[in-house]
Amino acid sequence: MSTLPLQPFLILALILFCMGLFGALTKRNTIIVLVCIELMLNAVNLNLVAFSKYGAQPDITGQVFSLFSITIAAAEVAVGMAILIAWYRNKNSVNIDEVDELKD
Amino acid sequence: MDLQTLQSFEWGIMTPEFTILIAGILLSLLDLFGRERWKKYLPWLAVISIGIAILFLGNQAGHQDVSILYDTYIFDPFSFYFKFILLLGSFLIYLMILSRTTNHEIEDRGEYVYLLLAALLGTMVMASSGDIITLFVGLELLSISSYIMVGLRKNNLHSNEGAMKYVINGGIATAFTLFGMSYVYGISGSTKLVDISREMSGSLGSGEPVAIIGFIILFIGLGFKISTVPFHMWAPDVYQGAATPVSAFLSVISKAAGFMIIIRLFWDIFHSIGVAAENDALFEAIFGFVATVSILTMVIGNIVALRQRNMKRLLAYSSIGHAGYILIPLVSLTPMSLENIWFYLLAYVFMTIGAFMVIYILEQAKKSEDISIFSGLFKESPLLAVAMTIFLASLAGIPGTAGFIGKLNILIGAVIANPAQYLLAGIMALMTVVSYIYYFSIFVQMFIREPEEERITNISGLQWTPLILCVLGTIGLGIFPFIALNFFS
Amino acid sequence: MGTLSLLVFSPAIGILALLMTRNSDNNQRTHVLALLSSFIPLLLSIFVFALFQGGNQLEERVSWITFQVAERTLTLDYELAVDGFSVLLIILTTVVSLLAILSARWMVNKDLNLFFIFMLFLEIGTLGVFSAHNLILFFVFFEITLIPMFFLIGKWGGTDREEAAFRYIIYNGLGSMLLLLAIAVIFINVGNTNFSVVADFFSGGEQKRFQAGMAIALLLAFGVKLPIFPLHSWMVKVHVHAPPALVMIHAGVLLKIGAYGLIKFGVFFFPEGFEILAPVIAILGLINLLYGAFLAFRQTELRAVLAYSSISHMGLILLGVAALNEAGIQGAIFQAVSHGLISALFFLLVGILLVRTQTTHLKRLSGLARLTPLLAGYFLVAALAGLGLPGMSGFVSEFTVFLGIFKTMPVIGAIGTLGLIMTVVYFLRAILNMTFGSYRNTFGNLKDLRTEEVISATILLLCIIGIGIFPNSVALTIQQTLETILVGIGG
Amino acid sequence: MEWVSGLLASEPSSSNFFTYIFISLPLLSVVLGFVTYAILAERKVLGYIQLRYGPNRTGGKFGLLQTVADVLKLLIKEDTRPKQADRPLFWLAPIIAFVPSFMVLSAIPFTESVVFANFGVGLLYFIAVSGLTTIGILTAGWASNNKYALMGGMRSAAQMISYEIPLLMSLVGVVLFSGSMNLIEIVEQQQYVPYILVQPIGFIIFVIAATAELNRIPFDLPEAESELIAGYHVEYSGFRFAFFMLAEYVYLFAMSALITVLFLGGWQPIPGLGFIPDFVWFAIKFSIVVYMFMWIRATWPRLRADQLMEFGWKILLPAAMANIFLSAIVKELFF
Amino acid sequence: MDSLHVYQNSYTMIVVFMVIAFMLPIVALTAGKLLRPNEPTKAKMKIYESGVEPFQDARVRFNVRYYLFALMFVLFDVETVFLYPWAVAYDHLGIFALIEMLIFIVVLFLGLVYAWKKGVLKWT
Repeated sequence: MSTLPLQPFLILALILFCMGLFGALTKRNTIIVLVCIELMLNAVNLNLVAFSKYGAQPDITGQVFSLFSITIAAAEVAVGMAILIAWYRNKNSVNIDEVDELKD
Repeated sequence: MDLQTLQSFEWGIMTPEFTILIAGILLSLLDLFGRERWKKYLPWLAVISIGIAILFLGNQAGHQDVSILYDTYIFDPFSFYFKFILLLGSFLIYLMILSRTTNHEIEDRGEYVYLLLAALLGTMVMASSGDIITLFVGLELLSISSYIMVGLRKNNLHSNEGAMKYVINGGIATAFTLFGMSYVYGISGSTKLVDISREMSGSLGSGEPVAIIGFIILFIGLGFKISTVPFHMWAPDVYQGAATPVSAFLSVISKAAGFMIIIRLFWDIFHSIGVAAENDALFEAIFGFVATVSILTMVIGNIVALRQRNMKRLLAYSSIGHAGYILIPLVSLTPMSLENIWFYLLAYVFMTIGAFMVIYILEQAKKSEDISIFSGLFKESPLLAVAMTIFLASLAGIPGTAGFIGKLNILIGAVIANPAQYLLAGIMALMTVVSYIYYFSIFVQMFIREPEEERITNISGLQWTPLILCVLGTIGLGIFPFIALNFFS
Repeated sequence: MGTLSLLVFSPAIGILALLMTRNSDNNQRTHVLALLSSFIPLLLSIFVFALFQGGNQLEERVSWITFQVAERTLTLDYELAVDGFSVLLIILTTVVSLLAILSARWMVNKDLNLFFIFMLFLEIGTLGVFSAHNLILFFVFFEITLIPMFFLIGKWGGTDREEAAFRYIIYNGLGSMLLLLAIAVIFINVGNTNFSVVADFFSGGEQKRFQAGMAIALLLAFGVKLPIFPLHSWMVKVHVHAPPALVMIHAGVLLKIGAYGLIKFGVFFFPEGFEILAPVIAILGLINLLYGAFLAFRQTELRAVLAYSSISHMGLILLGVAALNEAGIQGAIFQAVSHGLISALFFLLVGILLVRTQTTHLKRLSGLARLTPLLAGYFLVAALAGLGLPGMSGFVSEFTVFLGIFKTMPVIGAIGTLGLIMTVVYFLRAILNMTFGSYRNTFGNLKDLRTEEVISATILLLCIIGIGIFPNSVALTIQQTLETILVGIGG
Repeated sequence: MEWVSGLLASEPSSSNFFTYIFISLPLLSVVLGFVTYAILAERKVLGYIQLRYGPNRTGGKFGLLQTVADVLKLLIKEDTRPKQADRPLFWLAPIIAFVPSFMVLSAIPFTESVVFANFGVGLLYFIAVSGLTTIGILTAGWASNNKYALMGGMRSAAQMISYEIPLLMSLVGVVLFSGSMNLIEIVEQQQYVPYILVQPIGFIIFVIAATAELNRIPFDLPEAESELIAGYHVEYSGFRFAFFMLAEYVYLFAMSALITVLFLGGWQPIPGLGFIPDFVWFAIKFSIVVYMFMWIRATWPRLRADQLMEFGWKILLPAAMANIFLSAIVKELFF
Repeated sequence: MDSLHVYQNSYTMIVVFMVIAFMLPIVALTAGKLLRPNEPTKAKMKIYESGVEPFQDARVRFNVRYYLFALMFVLFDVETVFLYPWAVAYDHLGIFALIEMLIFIVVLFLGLVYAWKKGVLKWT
C-alpha cells in the first residue's frame, strides 16, 4: 500500500472538475455556482498534490502551489461574495438568470 | 536562505515593481488616514509613481538578463518591453482618471486609484515571472483587483452585474488555468519555465496526451484575460458595467498582460522547440487549437460587434476581434512574431485608450453610452471628432495609423511563416473589412448625422492631455513605426 | 522633399487653409480658397509632365521599415516615381479635381468647407496612388482614398447615400484586403516592394502556378475597383447616389486605379500568369462590355445609364489587357484616360442638370434642347465621344483595343464589336430622348449654362478632342512604359 | 497501556479497526462520565461561589446522581418537533454538532502511551474539525424556523468565526517554539518549561478565544437566555437537546485537554515529582483548566453582542498578530 | 515503514471515532424513541415565540454585518494557514523567513486596518 498509482487521483480530480464545471454552467443559484467553482479549484489541488507525491518526479512544489491556489481561491470567493451581496442588495435575488440587465 | 544569499540577489531590477508596490501601499494608507480634501490628489500621486517606475525601467534598458529568487523572477528583454507597454498604458489611464469632470460616485474613492496600481503590479509580476506559481499569483492579483474595480460602483446595478459575471467567468477560467497548470506540472515535474521547456522538448512518451490536454486547458483558461472564445462573453457586459477608465484598463492593460502570460508559456516553451522537435503531435495539436481559437475569436468578435449600439459594448466586441488578430503571430511562430505582438499591443494602447477617452468625455457630458452620443460630433467639437476618427481609423487598420502597421506586420508574419498561415491571414483581412462597417458607422454618426440637443461643453486641458498623447502615439507609430521597431530590437 | 512628394501632398496646403477658415458661412470665400489650392497640384503636375521624359522618372526614396527574419532583410520603403502611364493619370487627376471643385460650388449645398477638405484629401490619396513606386505605398494611398470617399458619398450623396457609402467601403475594402494579401505574398518572396525590383524578380518567370495565382488575386482585387461583372453593384449605387462632383473624380479617376493596377502590376509583374488567364479575362471583358451595354439600354435613370456604360467601357480595358500585345495594352491605357475624361464631362453635365431640374430621370426629362440648348449640346457631344465617334478620344482607344484583340482572339473581338453597336444605341436613346424628346415644360424656366460651367465643360471637351485628333500626344508619353511592359509579355 | 501506541505502529488491517473500536469505547465512557460529573461540578462550583449549595438532593448529600437523573428524565421526555421546522435538518443538527466534538478527542495525547491518533498535523486537525460544530448550530437555528433560534444560530456562527482567527493565531507561537504540529511532540518539548511561561500572551488569548468558541459565559450570546430564551436550541427538547448539551461539555473536555497539552505540558511532571504517574499529572492539570473555565463562568457578566465582536477583531486579533511578531523575534534572539 | 503505519492507523482511528460519534446519537435517539411518549398536539407543534402566536417567517433578511464578518473570516482564516508551515519550518529557514513573514503579517494587519477604518468591524 506504500505506492498508490497516480491514475485514480487524476481520474477523481477530473471527475470533480467536470462536476464543478457542469454545476457552474447550469446552476441558477449564484452561491451554488461559486461553490462549484470552488469544487473545480479543489480538483486542481488534488491534482497538484497527487502529482507532487506520486508524479514522475516527486517534488514539494506541487504542495506549495496548492497552498497558493487555496489562498487565492479564498480571496476570489470573498470578492465574489462581496459582489454578490452588493448585487443582492440592489436586486433582491441570488438567481443567476436574473443577472440580465446587460445584454446585446 | 540566509542573509548572504538574500543580499546577493540583484534587487535593483525590481525597482519598478517596488515603486508601484510602495505607491500602492502609501496611497491606501493616505486614503485611510488622510484628510478628505487630500483625496483628490491621490491620482496625481499614482501618476507620479508610474512616471518614476517608467524612469527606473528606462534605466534598465540594455541590462543583461538576470534572474533572482531562484529563477522565479527574471529580467529579460521580453519583460522589459512588455513592462514598458503596461506602464505606458497605465500612465495614460491615470491621466484619463484625472480628467474627470463630474463627481462620479466611485471616482473619489481611493480604492479606485490604488486597486489599479495593485492590478498593474500583478501584470508586472506576470511580465517577469519565470515560474508558473509566480505567474499565477500575478495573474490573480490582477484578476481580483479587476473584479473589485468593476464592481466598485456599488449602487449601480450594471456595475454589480458586470462584476458578478466577471467573477464567475473569471473563477471558472482560473480553475481551467490551474487545471492546465497542474497537468503541465505533473508532466514536467517542475513549475519553472526553464525546466518545463526542457521537459517538453524531450520525448514525452505516454505523457504526451496529458501534455496536450494540459496545454489546451491552460490556453482556454488564459484566454479569459484576452477574451478569446470561449471565454469572451464577459467582455461586453463587464466593459459596459465598469467605469470607463476601468473598461479601458481591462481592454488594454489586462489584455496585454494576458498576452504576456500566454507568450511566456507558449512562446518560451515552444519556440525553442519548433516543429522540428520530437513532439510534433504536441506542437501541432496545441497550435492547431490556438489557430482555431484565433479564427473563432476574430469572426465572433467582429460579427457580433455589428449589431451593438452601446459604445462600450461595441468596443468590447471589437477588442475581442483584436485579440483574435494578435493570436495570429503566436500561431505563425516566426522570429518576427514577438515583435509583431509587441507592436500591435503598443498601437492598441494608444488607439483603444484614446477611443475610451473620447467616450469618457462624451459619456460625462451626455450621460449616455449609446452610439448616438456621437451624432453630429463634428459640428459640436471638430477636434474631438477628428481625434476619434484617428483612433477608429487605427482600430480599423487604415493606413497612416499605428493600427495599420500592426496589421501589416501580422499579415506579413503570417504569410512568411513556414508553413504559411494563409487561412488566418485571409480571415483577418476579411474581418478587417467587416470591422469597417461598425467603425464607419460611428463615422456616420459623427460626420453625417445632425447633433442632438445636449451639447458638450468645453473640454478641459486635462482632458486634452491623454487625447493628444494618444493621437500622437497613433499617428506617430503609423508614420514612423521604425521608432518603435528599432526600440524593440 | 522631392518634386513628387511635393505634388502628392500639395493639396494639404488647401486643407490647412480651409481648416483655418472654419465656421465661415461665406461659401464664396471657401470656394475661391479651394479653387486656388487645387491649382497648386495642377501646376505641379504640369511641371512634372514637363519634366517627364519616359521611363521611371523623378524617383524618390526614404527608407521606412526593415524586418530582420533569420538571415533575410526585408525592407519597406517610401518610394515615389512616375512613368508614362501614371503621369497621364496624374494630369487627369489634377484636372478633373480642379473642375470638380470648380463645379461643386453650385452642386453642393451644405458644409461646403468640409466637402472641399475631403475632396482635397481624396486628391492626395489619388495622386499618391499614381505616384507610388512601391506596392505598399500604393496600397497605403489606395486605402486612404476610402475614407474621404466614404464621407463624400455618405454626407453629400442622394437618397440612398449611406447605403451607397457602406457598399463602397465593403466592396473596396474586400478588394484592397485581397490586394494587401497579394502584396504581402509578393513582399515575402521578393523582400522588397519596389516596382522595378519586383518586376525584375519575377522576370525569370518559371513558377507558372505562383504567377497564375497572383494574377487571379490581382484580377479580383482590381476587378472590384474596375469593376468586373459580378462585383459591380456598389459602383452603380455610387454613381447614382453620390454627388455628381464626386462622381466626376470617381468615375474619371478612381475607377482607373483598377486599370492602372491591372496593367502596371498584373501584366507587368506576372506576364505569364496573365497569359494563362488571358482567355478568362477576355471573356470577362466581353461580358462586361455586353452586359453593361445591355443594362445601360434598359435604365431609366441617366446616372444609371452612365454607370452601366462605365462598366461596358471597362470591359474594353479588360479586352485590351487580355490581348496582351502592344495594341491591346496601348488601347487599354488610352481607354483609361479617355474614359476618364468623358465620364468626368458627363458627370459635370449631370451635376449641372441636377442642380436645375432636381432629377436625372429620363422619363421626366425631355426636350432640353429647347430650354437649355447649350447644356443639351454638350450632352450630345459627350454622348458622341462616349460612343466613340472618330476624331474623339473614344474612337482612338476603342479602335486600338480592337486592333489588339483581333490579333490574338478574333472571335471575341468579333463579338465585342456587337457591344460597340449597342453603345451607340443606348447612348443615343438616352441622350436624344433627353434633348430632343417631346417638349413638356415641367420645370418652368431653366437657366442655361453659366460661363464657369461652359469653361469647365470646354476644357474637358478640348482634351477629348485633342487626344482624338493627336493620339500621339498620349502614345509618345506612354511609349517607353509600354515597351517595358511588352518586354515581359514578349510582344 | 503501552500496547495502544504499539498498535499504532502495527500493520494496518481490518482487525485493527475493530480493536480500535474497543479501545475507543472506554474513552467514550470516560467522556460521558466526565460530562455527567462536569455538569454537576459546575453547578456545585457555581453554588459555592455564589454562597449556596447547588444540587444536593438526588444521590446523597452532594447530589451525586443529579445529572444521571436529569439524563434519564430527558430520555423519556416527549420530543416535540415544530410543524414548520425543516424536518431532515432538524433531525441532523444535533448529530452534526456532536460528531466533531467527539472526533477531535482522537488527536489528544493523554499520556505518553494513551495516544489514539498520532499524526503530524494533530493541532490543525483539532482546530479544523472543531470548526464544523458551527455548522451544526447554524443548522439547528435554521431548521427550527424560529426567530430566536435563527438569531442564536447566526450569532453563534458570527462569534465562532470571529474568535477562530485569534484562536488559530495564538497557537502559531506554540508551533513556532516547538517546531511541530504533532501534539505529542509539543508535549515532549515542554519537558522542562511549559509553554505557558514562554507564551503567556498566547495562552491568555487562547483561553479567551476558547471560552468564546465554547459559547460559555461571558461569551454565551448564542444561547443568552435573557435575550434569546435559549438561542439555537430553543425548539429542541428531550434527547436532542441533550446532545447539544453533550457536545458543549465534550468540547469543554477537549478544549481543556488541548490547553493542558499545549500550554501546561500535558503529562509532563513538575521536575522532581516524576514519581507520580503521568496520567495523574494530566488529570491534575486538566482539572485546573476545567475549574478555571467554571470560575470564569461564575465571575464574569455576559458581553453585549457588539462588544463581543469588536473585542474579537479589534483587540484579540491584533494582539494575536503582535504575539506572533514578538514570538518570532524572541525566538530569533534568544533561541 | 513504521511511520507510514502510524500514519495510516491514525487515520483509521479518526474513522473509528467518527463512526462511534455517529452511532451514539443514533442509538440514543432510537432508544429514546422507544421509551418516550409521543402525543403531538397542535400547540406542541407550534413554534415558541415567548407565548405569542408566531407571526411572519423566521427566515427574514439578516443584518449584512454577518456577511461582512463571514468574508473577513474567509480571508483571515486562509491567510493564517500560511503561518503554520512557516512556524513549523522556522528553524530551517533563517532570517529571510522572519523578514518575509513579518511583511506578511504587516500586510495582513493592513488589511485589518482597512476593514477597521471602513467601519466593517463595527457591529451596530
